[in-house]
Amino acid sequence: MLNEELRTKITELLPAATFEEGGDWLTVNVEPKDWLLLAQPLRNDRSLFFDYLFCLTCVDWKTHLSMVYHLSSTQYRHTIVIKSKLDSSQPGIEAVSHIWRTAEFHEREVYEMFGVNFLNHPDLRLLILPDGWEGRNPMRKDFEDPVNMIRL
Amino acid sequence: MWSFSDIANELHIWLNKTFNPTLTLVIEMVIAGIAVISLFAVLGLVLVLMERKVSAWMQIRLGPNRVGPKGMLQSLADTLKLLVKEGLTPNGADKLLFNLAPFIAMIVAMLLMAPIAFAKDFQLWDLNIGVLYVSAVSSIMVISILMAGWASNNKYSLMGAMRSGAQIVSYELSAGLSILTIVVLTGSLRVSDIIQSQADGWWIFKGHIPALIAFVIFIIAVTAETNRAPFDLAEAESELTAGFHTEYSGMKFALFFLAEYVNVFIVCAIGATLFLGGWMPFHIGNWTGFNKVMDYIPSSIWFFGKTFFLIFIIMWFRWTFPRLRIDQLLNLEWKYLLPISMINLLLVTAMAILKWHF
Amino acid sequence: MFITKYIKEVYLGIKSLLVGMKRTGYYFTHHKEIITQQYPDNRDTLNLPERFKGEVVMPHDEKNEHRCTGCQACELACPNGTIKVITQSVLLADGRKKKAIDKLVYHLELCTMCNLCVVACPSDAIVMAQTFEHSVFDRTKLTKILNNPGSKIMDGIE
Amino acid sequence: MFEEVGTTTEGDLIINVGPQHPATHGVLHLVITLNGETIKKVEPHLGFIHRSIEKMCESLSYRQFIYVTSRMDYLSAHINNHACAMCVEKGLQLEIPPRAQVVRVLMDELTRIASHELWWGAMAMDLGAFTPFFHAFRERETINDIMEETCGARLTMNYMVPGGVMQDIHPDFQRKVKEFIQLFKRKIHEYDEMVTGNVIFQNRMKKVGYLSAEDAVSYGCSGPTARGSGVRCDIRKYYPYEVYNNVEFEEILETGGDSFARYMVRIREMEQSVCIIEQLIDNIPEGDFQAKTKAVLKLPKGEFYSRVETARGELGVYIVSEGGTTPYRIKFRSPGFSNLSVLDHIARGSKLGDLVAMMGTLDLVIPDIDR
Repeated sequence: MLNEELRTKITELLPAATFEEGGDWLTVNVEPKDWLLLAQPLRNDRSLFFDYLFCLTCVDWKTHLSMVYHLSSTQYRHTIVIKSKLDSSQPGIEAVSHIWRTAEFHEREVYEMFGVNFLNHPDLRLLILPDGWEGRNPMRKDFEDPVNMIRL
Repeated sequence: MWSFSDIANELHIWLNKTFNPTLTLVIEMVIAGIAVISLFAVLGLVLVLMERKVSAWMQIRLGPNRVGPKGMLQSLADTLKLLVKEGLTPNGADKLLFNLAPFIAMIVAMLLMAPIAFAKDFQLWDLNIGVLYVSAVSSIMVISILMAGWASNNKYSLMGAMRSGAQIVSYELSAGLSILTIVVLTGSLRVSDIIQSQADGWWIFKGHIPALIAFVIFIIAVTAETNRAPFDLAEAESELTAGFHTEYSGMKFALFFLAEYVNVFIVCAIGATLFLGGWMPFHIGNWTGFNKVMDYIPSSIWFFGKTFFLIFIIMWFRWTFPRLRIDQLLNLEWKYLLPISMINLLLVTAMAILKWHF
Repeated sequence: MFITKYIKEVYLGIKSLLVGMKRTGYYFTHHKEIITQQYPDNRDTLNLPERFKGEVVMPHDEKNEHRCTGCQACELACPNGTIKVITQSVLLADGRKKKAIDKLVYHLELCTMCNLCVVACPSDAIVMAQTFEHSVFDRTKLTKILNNPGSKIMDGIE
Repeated sequence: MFEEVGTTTEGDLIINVGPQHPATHGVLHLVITLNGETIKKVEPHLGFIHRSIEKMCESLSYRQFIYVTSRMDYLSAHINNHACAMCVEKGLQLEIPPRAQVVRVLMDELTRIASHELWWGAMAMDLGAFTPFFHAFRERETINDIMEETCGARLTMNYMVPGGVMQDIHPDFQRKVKEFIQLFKRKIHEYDEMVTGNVIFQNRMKKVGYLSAEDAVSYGCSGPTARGSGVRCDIRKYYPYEVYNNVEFEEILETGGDSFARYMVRIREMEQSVCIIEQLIDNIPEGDFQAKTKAVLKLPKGEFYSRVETARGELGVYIVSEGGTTPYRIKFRSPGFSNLSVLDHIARGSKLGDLVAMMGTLDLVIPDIDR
């Protein structure tokens, strides 16, 4: 499907969604509370069929966090980027690991690196950081580790 | 002609002349014990070097070539290293069993030496149930592995030991059945009788195809019994790190290591005795001229040549094949080897009764 | 039929094993195929390609002159802070002052041989050498000063 | 995580495979719940080699950060560098010269063969056959020599730079690559003799670790892991970059979904890579090997994403730029991370020995997973 068609389709599904121009792929901004509402039809709608979540990450913008989902369809080969702004102090968003199983590991990674709390995640534990890790999240911009970080 | 049996006889006569009979017996036993232990040491050194060279050449490498001329002293250096290493006993281990296990492995290997005929008339103990004795004693081997695995208090060791238990118990069957084929053909369990019966040709040639099948099954089964690849599930270093001897180090590990090689030697010696005529030179029926020529080669060379040939084949297996999985291992035994060897035994029995063999 | 299938299975299985054994047996008997290189012994015949990135060096000519202007492009290009250029101003013959290097400190222990400094250098003053045996007993020996003592910049390099 | 030893309440055995274990090829830690020999659960614990490359890159310039990515998936270092260079070029809207494009593709394919060679040897070793490991290294060595001659290094080359490649190819490059292809074609059948055709090997691989196409997509699997399940996912085919749309090659698909299918995909992929190299090696266009770029690269504000097909699957590089000389945020979507997540799913119910085979066919490279 072309970007224009995707745009109309997504507006139908979620009128509150806003769009960003530029870049190869259509970028959709959604509110965190609407994300699950959009995610279900994105995966299950036969004409959209975004079955391949190939990148799930988070960006720390200092004032807020922003979740970025890159979705693609192995059938139609169209790609879409979903972004969602999260509050920096209490970040939380619905987990999508029951829709795309790959999200389970990626969400665990984002959870420990950025401190995003994924609601209804089946197994939200530390994956990379050692057990009993306390302190801030390493990938945040304000993270400082005087011992292990080397500034040149 | 100069031979092992002459030396033994002369020694016996000389001892009898010098000492009283009881002392002679004691001295002879001590000499035999020392001979067996030194044979062990030499075998360990030679077989480890052989394995390393065989594997190296198959793997397009050079292999050990630094210690001594052409790397011949490499295994001596290895032994030295193992000797000076600390023999750790893990904290939670069952100390007695843990330290006993390697010795049991060695003792079993030593006991198995008794009925083997190394050369013409050169045998420690030619008992009348020689072959039965071998298959009975060799199954004690599993006890030492189970002990080592259990006492280590390590889950990898335990799993290795359990695998090994299942494996050795099953493969005893087909090894036993293929030994039986030769016993049926010979009509005797005595090792010297079995060898004498091959004076006009080895059983592998005389026994038609059934003997060949029995030989193949025997080789497969003993490879499994000695825990050699592709049946090295008890060790399986990519799965269980080192299996039952994960926690062993230093000399205790060396004993296991040595026992493995000595066991390989023994089973190959048995195989050579049963199927390839032991020390019996290569004879063809009534070709007296040819047989005479063959007799000029000393019997010990015949024996060791055949044994080392079989050892080479087992090493060849190890460096070619991937490892089996535990259920496939048992499938192979119960679904393939056992039925085939049973039918084979039936054929051989019929053949022996009807005197179809040469 | 079951029996023929069984026999065929056994036959094909054994055949596949023998094919593998034939291959390893071939290598066992053909020692010409051995590829082992006996490294410390063959040091004299080792032939490293001229592009091999072993360490950064600064070539000097026979008059003990190098080509480094002290522009610090390499220092900026380095991702790890491997290179530190310490400059000084020298008095030229005609009385002008000019920036030149005092020391070019190179930390081999930090270097990842990424070649970015060599590419960045505008006057080709530094190149990659083909040495690779870098181990020393003392870590401070890995910090090297690339310009020779008393060396000068070549004429005509700006 | 180290308290999780002993047995569970149901009497299952919990064993730790790794962080130091011969089959994990690195510092991966798997906590395995076993019932006898049967696996009930596999739980990976990561982070033993996590260097936070993404964070490191935030303080490096667009030229400098590429070398770090060689340390992620060190077996396909060229392809990692390629992805990063491509992403920067996307931001700069830079056209790279045709010669550089062809050289990049050639290097990628050589890397892919080298990586698959190593995988083949290591996987045979996992299954207990040691000899193939050395035989695989013989051919890989030839590739490494070619790399060494042109790029100056054998493993972490840092040859791709934004705008093209760092140096022109060595004059001997074409001849040596052709020699390698001859050697490879002579030797590839030995792989079948020693491993593929072996009855023990086939029994170890077939019907083991079944992964359905739907699960493969859902778990985000890519590369040979997904193609073994019949998922069409070759980035080179569907999102072609450089000159991949000008060369003829087949996307290898196997429908088995088991370990053997994944194995066959990799073996056949090596042949396809040779096919690509053969098409390009005589047709390297003349011209520059690098586009003219400024000394200091500045990406415009925005987000850039590039996808390439590495030896293990899809590598994505996601750069968020604020317009400065360093990336604001960089994310590497590494193939190994997603491929590892499927391990628990496919390993349940199989034997412990199979786990090793499965990890072998997933072709895990731990620094790639941990980044």
